[in-house]
Parts: sequence; structure tokens; C-alpha cells
Amino acid sequence: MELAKISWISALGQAALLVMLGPLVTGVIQKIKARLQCRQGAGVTQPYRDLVKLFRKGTVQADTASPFFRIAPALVLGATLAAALLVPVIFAPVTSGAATLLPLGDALLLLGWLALARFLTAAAALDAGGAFGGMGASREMTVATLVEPALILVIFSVAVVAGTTDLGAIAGHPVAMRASFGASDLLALFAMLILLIAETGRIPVDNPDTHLELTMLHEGMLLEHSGPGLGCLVLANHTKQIVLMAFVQSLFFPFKAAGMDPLALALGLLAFLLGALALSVFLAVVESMYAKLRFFNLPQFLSVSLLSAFLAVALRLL
Amino acid sequence: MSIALASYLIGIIGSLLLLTMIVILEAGDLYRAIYTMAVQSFLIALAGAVLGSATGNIDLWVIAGLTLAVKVVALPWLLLMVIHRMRIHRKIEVLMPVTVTLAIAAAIVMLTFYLSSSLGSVTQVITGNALPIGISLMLIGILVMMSRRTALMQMVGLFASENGIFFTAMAVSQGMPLIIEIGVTLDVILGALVMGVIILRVKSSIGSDIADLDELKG
Amino acid sequence: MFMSSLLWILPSVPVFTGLAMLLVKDRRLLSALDVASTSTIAALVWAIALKVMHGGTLKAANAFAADAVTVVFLALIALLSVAASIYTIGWMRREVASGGIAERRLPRYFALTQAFIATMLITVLADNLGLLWITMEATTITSALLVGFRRDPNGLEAAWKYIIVTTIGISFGLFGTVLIYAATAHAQGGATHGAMNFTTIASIASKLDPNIVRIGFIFVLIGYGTKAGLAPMHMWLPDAHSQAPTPVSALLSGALIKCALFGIIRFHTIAIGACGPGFSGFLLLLFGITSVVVATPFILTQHNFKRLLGYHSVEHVGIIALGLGIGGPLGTYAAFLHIINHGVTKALVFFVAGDAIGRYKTHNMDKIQGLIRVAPYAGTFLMMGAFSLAGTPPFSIFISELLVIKAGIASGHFAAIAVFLVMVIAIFAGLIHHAGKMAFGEPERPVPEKGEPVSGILAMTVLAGVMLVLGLTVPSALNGALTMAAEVTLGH
Amino acid sequence: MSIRTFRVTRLLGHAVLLAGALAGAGVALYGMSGGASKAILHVPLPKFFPFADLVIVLDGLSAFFLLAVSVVAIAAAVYGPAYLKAHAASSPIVEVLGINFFAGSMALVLCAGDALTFLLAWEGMTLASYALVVAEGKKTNTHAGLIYIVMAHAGTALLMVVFLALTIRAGSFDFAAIRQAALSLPGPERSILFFLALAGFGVKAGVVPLHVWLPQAHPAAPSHVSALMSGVMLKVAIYGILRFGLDLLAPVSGPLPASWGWTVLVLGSLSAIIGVLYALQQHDLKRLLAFHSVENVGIILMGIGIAMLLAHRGGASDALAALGLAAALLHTLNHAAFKGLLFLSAGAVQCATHELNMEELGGLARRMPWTAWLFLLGAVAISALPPLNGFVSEWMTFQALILGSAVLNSGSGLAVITSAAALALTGGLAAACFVKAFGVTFLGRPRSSHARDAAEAAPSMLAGMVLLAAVCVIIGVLPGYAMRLLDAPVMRLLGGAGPSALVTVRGPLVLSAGGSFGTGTAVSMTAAFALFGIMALAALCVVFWPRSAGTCRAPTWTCGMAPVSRFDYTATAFAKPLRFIFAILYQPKRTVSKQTGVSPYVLRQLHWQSDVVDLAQIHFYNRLQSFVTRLAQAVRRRSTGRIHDYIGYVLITLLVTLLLFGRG
Repeated sequence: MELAKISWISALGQAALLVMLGPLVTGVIQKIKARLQCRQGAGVTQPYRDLVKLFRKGTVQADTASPFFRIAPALVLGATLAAALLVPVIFAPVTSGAATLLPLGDALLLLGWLALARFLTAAAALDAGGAFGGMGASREMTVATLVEPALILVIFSVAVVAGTTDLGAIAGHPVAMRASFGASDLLALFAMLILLIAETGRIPVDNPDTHLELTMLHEGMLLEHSGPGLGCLVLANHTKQIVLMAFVQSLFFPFKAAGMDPLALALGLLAFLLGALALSVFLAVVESMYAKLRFFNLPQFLSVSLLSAFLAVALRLL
Repeated sequence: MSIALASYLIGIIGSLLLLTMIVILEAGDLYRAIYTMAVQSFLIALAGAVLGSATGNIDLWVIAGLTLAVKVVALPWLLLMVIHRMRIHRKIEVLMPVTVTLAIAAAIVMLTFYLSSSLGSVTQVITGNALPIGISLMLIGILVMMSRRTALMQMVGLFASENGIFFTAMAVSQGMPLIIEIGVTLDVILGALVMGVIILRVKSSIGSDIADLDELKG
Repeated sequence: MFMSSLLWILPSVPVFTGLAMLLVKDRRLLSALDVASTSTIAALVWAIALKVMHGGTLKAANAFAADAVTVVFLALIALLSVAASIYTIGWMRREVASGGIAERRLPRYFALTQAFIATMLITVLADNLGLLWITMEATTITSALLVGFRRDPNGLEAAWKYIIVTTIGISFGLFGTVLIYAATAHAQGGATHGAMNFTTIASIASKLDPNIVRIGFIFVLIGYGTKAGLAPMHMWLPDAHSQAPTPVSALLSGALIKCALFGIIRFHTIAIGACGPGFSGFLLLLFGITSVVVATPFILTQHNFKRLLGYHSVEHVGIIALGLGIGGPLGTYAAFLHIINHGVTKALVFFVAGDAIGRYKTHNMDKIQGLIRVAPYAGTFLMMGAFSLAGTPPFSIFISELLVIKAGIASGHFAAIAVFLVMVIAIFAGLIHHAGKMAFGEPERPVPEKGEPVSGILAMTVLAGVMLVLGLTVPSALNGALTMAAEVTLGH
Repeated sequence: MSIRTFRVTRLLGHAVLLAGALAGAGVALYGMSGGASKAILHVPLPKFFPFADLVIVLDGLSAFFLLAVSVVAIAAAVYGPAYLKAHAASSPIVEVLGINFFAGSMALVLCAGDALTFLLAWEGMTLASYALVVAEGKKTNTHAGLIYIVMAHAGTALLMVVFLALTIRAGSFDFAAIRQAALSLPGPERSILFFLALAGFGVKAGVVPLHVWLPQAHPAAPSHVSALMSGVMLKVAIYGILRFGLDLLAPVSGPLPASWGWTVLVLGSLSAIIGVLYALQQHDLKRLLAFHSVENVGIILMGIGIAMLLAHRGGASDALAALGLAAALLHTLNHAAFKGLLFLSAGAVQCATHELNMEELGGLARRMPWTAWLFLLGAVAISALPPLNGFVSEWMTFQALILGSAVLNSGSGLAVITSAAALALTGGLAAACFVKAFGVTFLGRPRSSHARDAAEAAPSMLAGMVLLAAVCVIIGVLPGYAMRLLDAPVMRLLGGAGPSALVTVRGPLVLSAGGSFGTGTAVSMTAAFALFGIMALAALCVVFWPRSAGTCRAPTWTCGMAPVSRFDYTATAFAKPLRFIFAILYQPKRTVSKQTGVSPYVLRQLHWQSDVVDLAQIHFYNRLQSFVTRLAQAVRRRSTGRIHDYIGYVLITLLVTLLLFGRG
């Protein structure tokens, strides 16, 4: 039972860690972007202040909206936090996932929770009854449809070798067994990075900072929400971003602590922070270099990642 | 009369029958067609008499007499009466050029002789060449029905083809059982009566020849 | 001796009733006489059937003989004539009221129907092939008069085509009979005693000269095939069946076609004896498949209700010929079962057609709509009949088609069965399309008259009941009769 | 027929259906509890036909499918009366008799022990559903019914050939004899028979090239009947494929021929993708759900395909085959539940608004809260999203596909992975489609007067829906217990250990794939659901915590104009991006007509109309129909009506026959 207790605590602990770090990562990315565009930019902790402001405000709700409109943000936050539980951040017990009492770390379940969050946000967007919510929802779901198969192929390229889709097992795989960072891992990483941009709604796919109707995908859905509802959705967005970063790291840079001794934990935490910083820099650099793609050029952009993911799997199998 | 002489006579009558068939095919006038049909029936009756004497079977004599009474006298009289009642012009319209019909008739005769050559064993039973002649008479009768427009010529063709059957039926060893022969002749008469009634009824009601009606199609 | 005299009494009943009807003037009395005569026929047939089932073939004065095959056909003719006579009560009342048939011509109509039934009974009872031919010609004459009974141009045109084409066909049949007679005489060394009787010919069939029998069988097949409506000699059938009064067309389609098939079956047995099952089986198979294939396009693009049923008869005759052609105990058994199933179903659908046409005053199927709303009973019977004709399970035709296919696959005729299945599906589509359009939807013009004659419903329920019962089970008595009939046909 | 007698017949009829369904469920559960692979029930029927003896046999496989039939039948029985009262178009006798006969014949097909009962019940099922489809008598219904019955009949003709070929070899109609005789079938003949059976059952299951009848027939029937048709009748066809593929025609030893598995897998993937793509472009709610049935049948076939590929290869692949088959069977049950739920709620919407076109609905969530939440639950389930049962069966299918591809050698492994990618794409598209369906129908402003004055559905209708929703939630949250139901059918078909031994190796609360401890993944849906529940409750408390500022309502921001229902995003607009991306498949056609006033620049009226085409329909079926009609017209012209031609035909036939066969 001792191992079971540890897995419960580790899961909750890691989730709490992710939630705390979420807004910080966004702040860092905004800061780096500002620096690259030679302007001062808001402080790194600005997102925290926004969240606190939102959670204190009252809600102004559309007159046509149904009760679902108020409940949806809470469900979205719940789903994203459930996804946060699944990702091994620092600690990944060496014994395969099947051994722990709380077998949670499955990649498909993670994608499922994120898909549920997206489903509910899009549905709530339609409830407000305006054109922007509908357009945002329609475009978000279209992008999601194109991203989903590529994401599955990336997971398969790793799962086929590991023999399991359990993130804990994959992360915990001794690096030695996975010989070197092979060609297929490179292709899978390349595909994953493009998908990361699409999932977190960064520049080439979607513009997170703007409120111009035609260009915003994710923002369009949040337009009508206000007060704590909006707060939940923004927090969910931050958590989703850091969960995806943790997901990328566990798939491709498995430096996770095996036991509970403090040194290994510290090392694991350090590795995670470094990884998160690297990915933030990548996202910020890409945002500053590229202009937003026209919506109907997106399929072409995303099919690049689909093809590379497919090649990754093909190399792995053939 | 010996069997050999009878089969010789049947051979001659057969060729004469073929001749009458050609004349019917070639007939341009209704009256001539009916008279030729009457001559043909007379030849059948003659064949009946010849066979009757050759085989000594009284039934054949009765059949010959019956054919004489019905086919030579009654049916032509019926046809002429119908023509008189319908007051139609006597010219026969033709669907296919006569030469084509003659060519087909020739082909039919050749086919029947080619077929019956394989029936070697039947010659002991059917005297002379009555079988091929019978078949060709019947088929050419149907050809007449197919290629002539008016209903009357179709009746003439029908009776000619039935003559062919009678000719073969009589030539079979002692001939068909009497009751059957009488029954067949009775049916022929009844058929002729009904056809005549239908033709007259259509002529009186809508004034056109029954064979031209073709609304019921598809 | 009493039993064999039954064979004489059976045909005499309709003959004498027919004569008596000529003297009677009142419509109701005529209908009563009609129903009485057909029910006595049915009773007599039941008695004969029991006797034949237990005692084997009944013979009477070397003209009549009743073996298992005859019993099957007698049963069908009896059942259909009873149903037709019941249906005629209601139908004739509406026909006389609407002026279709003049009051004074009623006796002649009923007398002719009785004569028609009598000739059919004798055809089936005939042991002497010559007598078979004579009564077959008699059926043509009586039914031609009935087809042209309404004296409208179309009726007369149909009667004319019917009598001319079938008389040609039957004369071929006569020529075939003469050839077979010659062959038997030759086989008996010139003696012509009993050379016309089927039982004697069947017994010495193996000694007949195959060449003559081959040509004889071809003449009979084409001849009686024209009367049965096998393709491509079937063109007269839709005209005659669509113009005839409804009860007559039901008897034509249900019973008369089967009598022509009876003739073919008799000569099929002889041909099997003389030149082996291969020859006549292949010919029957060929004509069967041609009939099914030729009937399909006409059914798909048909607009006239009764002509559609006429072409359906061509298709089902093709199926029966296919069953006989496939041969073997199962194929022949299936063919006989299909003869009964088709007769019953076709009569039912003709009654519905007569009812619908009388109600909507048009033959054109596009104008008949919403029959279920106007006449619920007729509408349901239409759909039941349509599904049965198309060969769907709870009804009887599915069982016989299933057996035909099973026999076909067992005997290796895969190509024929494949073509057959494709055509049956196409016909299924065509028929359900027409029936669905007629049964459902809203009736357009001022709603046709309501009210359905009780006698019509009774007749249709009787036939629908038989159809359903035969669909779900094959009673042992019928099964025994059919197996014996198959054995007799195959000459065992 | 007074109103009272209508009501009594309706209630009585549905009570009979309910009793029958409950009995069916009882028998099924008894059948499956046995778990053994031997036949549990063997009831010979009276000897109807001399040439065949009919028998009823219930084994594990048929018991499982009988359960699926019974569950949806119970819901339909509860739902039926109220729906028919509000929506009745034709006489209740037809409705009531039809649905009882329909459910009865489906149950009979499942328990048929011999070929003849199977065929009779199979066609009886088709006839009953045809009667229900055309019962309303509208022109579109009759046409839909016609296409349905013709294609179903063509399928049955194929089945008839297969059954008869086997019966002749076996000497009797009985399945046991057929099973014995099939062992000695030579290879190629066995494959031909299997592909014929697959085509025959494929028509009824709605596999892609043969699916054309499904989107027309299902919406035409009353909703609780289309729930039965969509939810369960397709599964009876799947039962047929399983019975033939893995039981009757299975070779005595060694793996199944590879071509079988690949065909089923490829057909499944095609059906899944094309089904969902066409569903995306539909405006009619029930047509959308019908197309989704095509998609879900595709997913089930994928599971069966991978199971057929891996069956009897020994070692790990046997366990994976059992997993794949368990995934397919579980998805059958799941699909029956959530498709039934969605059709019933669509029926509730139809009852309330007499309208099924999504462009005319909207804002129903406030007026019909229960139906809205139940539809949302169904939508989440069908889009395979975590807490509910759709995710469980799709997760198992994914595991079977991934681990299966690892076991198969490289080339085929890659093909299996591509079909897994296709499954993922289908999941994404299904989610998009149901956001549209739920959002446009239930949320936003009501677009028509019907939608504005809609009222909540009757309590009995809601009870039917809640029953199916409960099934979805239970299987979603506690999948382990559902696994025990799957033991009987999987062991009946593949032998070896049942899925409950393989999949819930660590207790009912944990799903594990890959069987042995070493590899494979485990996931505990119960734990995941519990954590999600806690998190969501916490968030809800935060959101609904009373704040000083409180909540107020204001009009939606529409760039300053007064918001009106025309601003709401319509279904066509929602699906526009995907129509643009998958244009090759849709070949969209657009017609725009402008009416201008005095000056050409002032638009008085704009008419915009676009439609999407079903490829299989145009290229194959329309061409076939026009060809057949043209050919028929040509042949029909041959009957000229002139008597001379008739006589000519007789003479020519005689001459030709004499020539060909005369000499012999």
C-alpha cells in the first residue's frame, strides 16, 4: 500500500504544481515576446493578477444564454485539471503504470479530457447567440479535427516501442533502453512542436492577444464570458498549455525521478523547469517571427505535422 | 390398292399440296386464296380416300368424307359470307414483299426436309413423305398469317396450316382414332365461327379491320 | 366402380349448371347457382384427391385418369373457381349497376364461365392426349368469348389476338401429339391400340425413338408454351388478361396457364423416358430463364395495373418452367408447389386490381393512390399480395422460390440461378414501387366511392389465408400429393 | 376508432412490448451468466416444413445481442405511447403491431438455430420496419421505404444463396450440421461464401458503399422505431457477420484467412470516415444521427477486423484478438444506448416543435431543459469523450489497434496504425458534428415560432431517455462490471480466456490492455471520473459563490446592432470550414440569386442555396437506375401491339428451337 499512497500524493502534488506554474509560463512567454519586439511588456506575474481580478468580479451574462452557459466554464476547468493529474512532471515510478493503485497516466485519457474541455467551451460559445462565438467554435473544432490524428500518431510512434500508452511508463523508461534519440523521435518531436502551437493557439494558427473578430479562434469562444466564468476558462487555458508542455517533455525528454529521495526530486523539478523554459522560448520566438496564416491555409500547415508524425511511426515500425 | 402405290400417290398429293400453298402465298386476290384453300382441302380428302383404300380402315373413309363436307364446302362458304357481309375490297395488302415471303417459304421447306432426314425410322409408320410435307405446310400457313394484313387472310392461313396437320395425321399407319379426328374438326369449325363473329362485330362497331388494331402495347 | 364414375360426374356438374343457367334470368339466382356448382366441384375434387392419395391412379373408360399430378391441378382449379364465384357476386352487382355488362347478357356470361371451368377440368382429367388437345382448344374458344365479352374495341382486339396466337400455338401442340402418337405406334409395331393414352405411352416411353420424340417435344413445348405464356411467345397474355372481366382474368392467370403447363408436364414425362432428362430439362430451363428475363423490363416500366399482373404471370410461369428444367425430385416438387402458390396469389391480386380499377375508373397506376385510405381491406390485401408476388417470406411464394434456388444450386446451374436472382430483385423493386405508390399517399380526385362488397372481402380473405398458411407451413397432405406428383413426372 | 380506443391500443401494445423486452433481458442475462461456450437454450419448434426442422438456440453470442435489443426495446416501450399521442399520423394498430412484430422478429433472428428460421425472421424484420417507415404515408416516406426494402431484399438474396450452398453441403438446415460441414470447405469456396455473407449483412449494417438507404429510411420512421432500427437492427447485421466470420465459416484450426480481416478493417475505416463526414453536412437532426450510425458501425467493424486479423495466432495476439472483439461488442452495446438516447431526444424535439431542421430550431435548452441535458449527455458519449461509455470502447479499440500493430509484422502494422489514425480523425469530426448539433439546436436564440413556444417533453418520454442515459453513465464510469457481460460471446467465438480475465485483471475498477503485467496500459475510469467530479464541483462553488457585484443580464455584443436570431451561427455556417477542406468528397454546389432594387448596388433580397452530394449515390446508384430504366424502355418498345409481330415471334422461336435442338 505504501506505493499506492505515494502515487495518490504524487499525482495531486504534481497537478497542484502545474496549476501554480501555468500562469507563470504564459507570463514568461509574453515577457520574451515583448523583449523580442523591443518593448517593456507586462511583468511575468501579470496573468496571476488578471486571474485574481476576474475571480473577484461579478458576471454580466447574455440575456439569451441558458444555465448551461454558467456551468460550462466550471466543467471545462474540471476537465483540464483532471488532465493535469495524468502527466508525470517530476516523479515517475519505475514500475510500469499497471502496478500503481491509481493507474491514471494514460495518454489517450489525457487527450480525451482536453477534447471534452474543448467540446464544452465550443458548445458554451454557441449559447451566447452572437456570430463571434459561433465562428470561434466552428474554427476551433475544425483545427481540433485536423490536429487529432497527428497527435494520435505521435503517441503511437512512442507507444509502439514502449508497448504501452501510459505516460508514467513511457517517462519512466530508462533512457538507456531507448538507445539514442533516433530519427523517428526527431520527426515525432518536430510534429509535436507544430501541434503544440496549434493546441495552445499561438500565432501561425491563432492570435491569442487580439480581439479582431476574424483572426481569433480560441478568444472568440471566450468573448461572452465574464467574471469567475472567464476566470475559469483563462485558468484552464494556462493549465492546458503547461500540461501540453509536460506531455511533450515526458514523451521526448524523460528525466524523471524514480524514487522519492529529495535529490532525485530536485533534479526532476529542475529538468522540468528548464524544459518548460525552452518550450516557452520556442513559442515566443515563433510568435514573433511568423504572421498569422489565413484560416484556409491551415490544413496545409497542419498536414506537414501529420505527414512527419506518420513518417515517425513508419520509421519505427518498418 | 398396295402400300407402295399408296405411298407413291401420297407423294404426288404432297407435292400438289405444296403447290397450292405457293399459290396461296402468291395470291393477290382474296377470292383466289379462298378457292385455292378449298382445292387444298379437296386434295387432303383425296389422300384420306387413298389411304383408306390402302389400309382398309373405314375410319379414314369417314374422315375423308368429313373433310370434304367441312373444309371444302362449309369453311369457304363461311369466309365468302363474311366477305360479302363486310363489303371490303378484295385486294390483299401485304406487309412483306411477296418475293421475301416466297424465299422464307423455300427456306422453311429445306429446313423441314433437313430435319425429317434424321427420322429414318418413322417412314415405316408415316407413309411417303407426309411428315416433312405436313410440317412445311403448317409453317408456311403461319407465314401467310404473319405476312398478310387483313384478318380474313389470317384465317385462310390458319386453315391451311391445320390442313398440313391433318395430312400428317392421316398418313400415320391406320390414322388417328376417329373420335379425335371428329373432335379436331369440330374445334376447327367452332374456332372459325368465333373468329367470324369477332371480325363482323368489330367491322360493324368501329369500321376498321380487326388486324389493324394495336392500342394494347408495352 | 363408384370412384371411377366420379371422374365422369365431376365435369358434368359445371356443364349441366351452365345449361341450366341459360334459362335463368335473375342475377342473384345465377350467382347462387354459380357458387353452388363450384362448391360441389370442390367437394368432388376433395373426394377424388383422398381416393388417389390412398389408391393410386383412378381410370375411367380410357379417356379420363386422375393421378397425383391431376389432383394437384384439380385442387387449384377448384379453389380458384370457388373464390372467383364468391367474388363475382359483389363484382357483378357493381358491374351491372355501372352498366359494364347488360342485364340480359348475364345468363350467357355465367354459362360461359361454367363451360370454361368444365373444359379446364376435362383438360386436366384427360388421359387421352388427343382429348387433352381438344379440350385445350375448347378452353381457348370459351375464354376468348369471355375476354371479348364487353364488346369494347380493346376487348375485341385482345380477344382476337388471344384466339389467333393461341390457336396457332395449340396447332403446333396437335402436331407434336401426332408425332408422339406416330412414335408410340412405331414402338408397338404398328398397333395403334391405346397409343394415345398417356399411361400407356409413359410406360413404354423408353422404347420410343428419341429423334421423333425430340421434335415432338419441341412442337409441344412451343405450342403449349404459347398458351402458358412462356417468353417470347407471351405477347398476347398481358392484352388478354388486362381486358378480360376480373373473375375471368383471375381464372385465366391462376388456372388456365397451369392447364397449359399440365400439357407440357405430361410430354416432359414422356421426353424424360425417351431421350433422358437432359434434353427436355435444358429446354424448359432455357425458356424459364428467358421468360423471367423478358418479363422484367415490362414490369419495371409498366403503367397499366392489369398488364403489370399479366407480365408477372409470364415471370412466374418462367419460374415454374425453371423448376421443372432444374428437375430432380426437389426441383419438380418446388415447381408443383409454385404452381399452387402462384395461382392463389395471382388470383388474389387480380381481385384487388379489379376492385381498385372499378373504384378509380382507370387502369393507369399513376392515378390510383391512397387505396389503403379509401378501401382498407383491399389496400392491405394489395400490399400482402405484392409482397407475396415479389417473394418475401411470410408468404408462400418465398418458400417455392427458395426451393427452386436450392435445387438450382444443388444441381450446379449457378449461372441460371444468378440471373434468376438478379431479375427477381429487379422485379421486387418494380412491383413494390408500383404497389407502394398505389397503396399509400392521398387519393387525388374526388374520393372514389367508399364501401367494399362483403363477398369480395370474403373471397380475398380465403385466398390470403391460403397464401399465409402455405407461407408458414406445408401441410402433410399437400406435401404427400406434391411428392407423389414429382415422382410421377420423373417417371419413377 | 374513438380517441379512447386509440389510447388503450397504444398503451396495451407498448405494455406487451415492455413485457417482451424485460423477458428478453432476463433470458439474455441468464444466457450470459452461464459464461460457458455451449448452447444454453435449445428449443425445437413444431415441424412446419417437411423439408426442414426449425429450432431456437441461444448461446453466449446471441444472448449478448439479445440484451442490447432488450435494453433499447424497454426504453422505446416506455417512450412510445406519449410520442405517438403527440405525433401520431396513421392508425395506432399499424404502429403497435409493427413495433411488436419488429422487436419480436429481431429477437427471433438472434435465437435462430437453423437457416430457415433465420431467413424467415430476417425478412420479417425487414417487412415490419418497412411497414413502420411507410406508415405515415407521406411521399418521401414511401420512396425511402422503397429504397430500403429493395436493398434489404437484395441483401437477403445474397444470404439465401450462402445459406442454401451450406445447407446443401450439410444436408440439413440446422446450424450445427452446417458448422460440421463447413469444416471441410475448400479455402477459396469458404472465402467466396464469407464475402457473399459480408455483402448480404453489410447492406443491412449500412457499410459504406451499401449505406444509401440508411439516411433516408431511419428518419422516416417514428423516433422510438428509428431508435430501435438505428440502435439495434444494424447490430443484428453485425451479429450475422460475427456468426459467419468467426463461428460458422471459421477454419477448424489456425488463423482466419488474412483477406477477411483486412476487408472488414478497411470497410470499417471507410464507413467511419465517410459516415461522419456526411453527417457533418446534414441539417435534418435525424438524418445526421442516421449517418452517425454508419460511422459507429464502421468503428465496430474496425474492432472486428483487428480481432479477425489476430485470432488464433497463439500467444499475445490471442489476448489482443479477445480485446479487439470485446471492444467491438462493447461498442455495439454502447452505440445501442447512446444512439437510442439521441434518437429519442430528437423525437422529443420533433414532438415539441414539429420541426427537425436545425436551421429552424435554437434556444430549446431554456424551454426543454431535461431534453437538452440528456441530448448533451448523448452527444458527449457519441463523441467518445472521457467520462462516458463512448470513450471506454474507443479506448479499447485504440489499444487493440496499437498493440496489434506491434504484434503484426511491419507492413500490415503500418496499415493498422493508419486505420487507428482514421479512428482518431472520426472522433474529432464526431465531436465537431455534435457541437454543431447540440449548439445550433438547443442553444442561442429560437429561430422560428415553433422553437419559441416549445414545451418540455412528457415525463414518460423523459423516463425512456433517462434509462438509456443511465446505461451510458454506468458503462462509462464502471466499465469493469460491463466486461463480465462480454465473457460469454467472446469465449463463444474465440475460446480462450474471457475479456474480464484479460481486461480487468486488477479488479473491476481498472481497465488494462495487453493482459500480462509487463506491457500494456491500465486506466481506472472510476478514479478519473471521481477526480473530475471533485475538480468540477470545486470550480462550480467558486463560480456560483455569491459576490458583491452579483450577476446581471445584458444583450449579447453584436457590434452595436440590436441582436436578433439571424445573427446566430447556423448549422451550414458551422460546417463551412470542413466542407471547404473536404471539398473533393462533398463536391459542394452553391447557387446565389440576388434581387436588387432600383440601383444594382442595393440588395433587396439574397437567396443562397448550397447542397452536398453523396458520392456513392450519384456515381453508382443513380447511374444504375437510369441505365436500367433506359434498357427497360428499349425492350418495352419491342411489344408493338401488332398481331403480325406476335405471330412472327412464335414462328421464329419454333424455327430457331428446331434448328438448334431438332437434330440433337
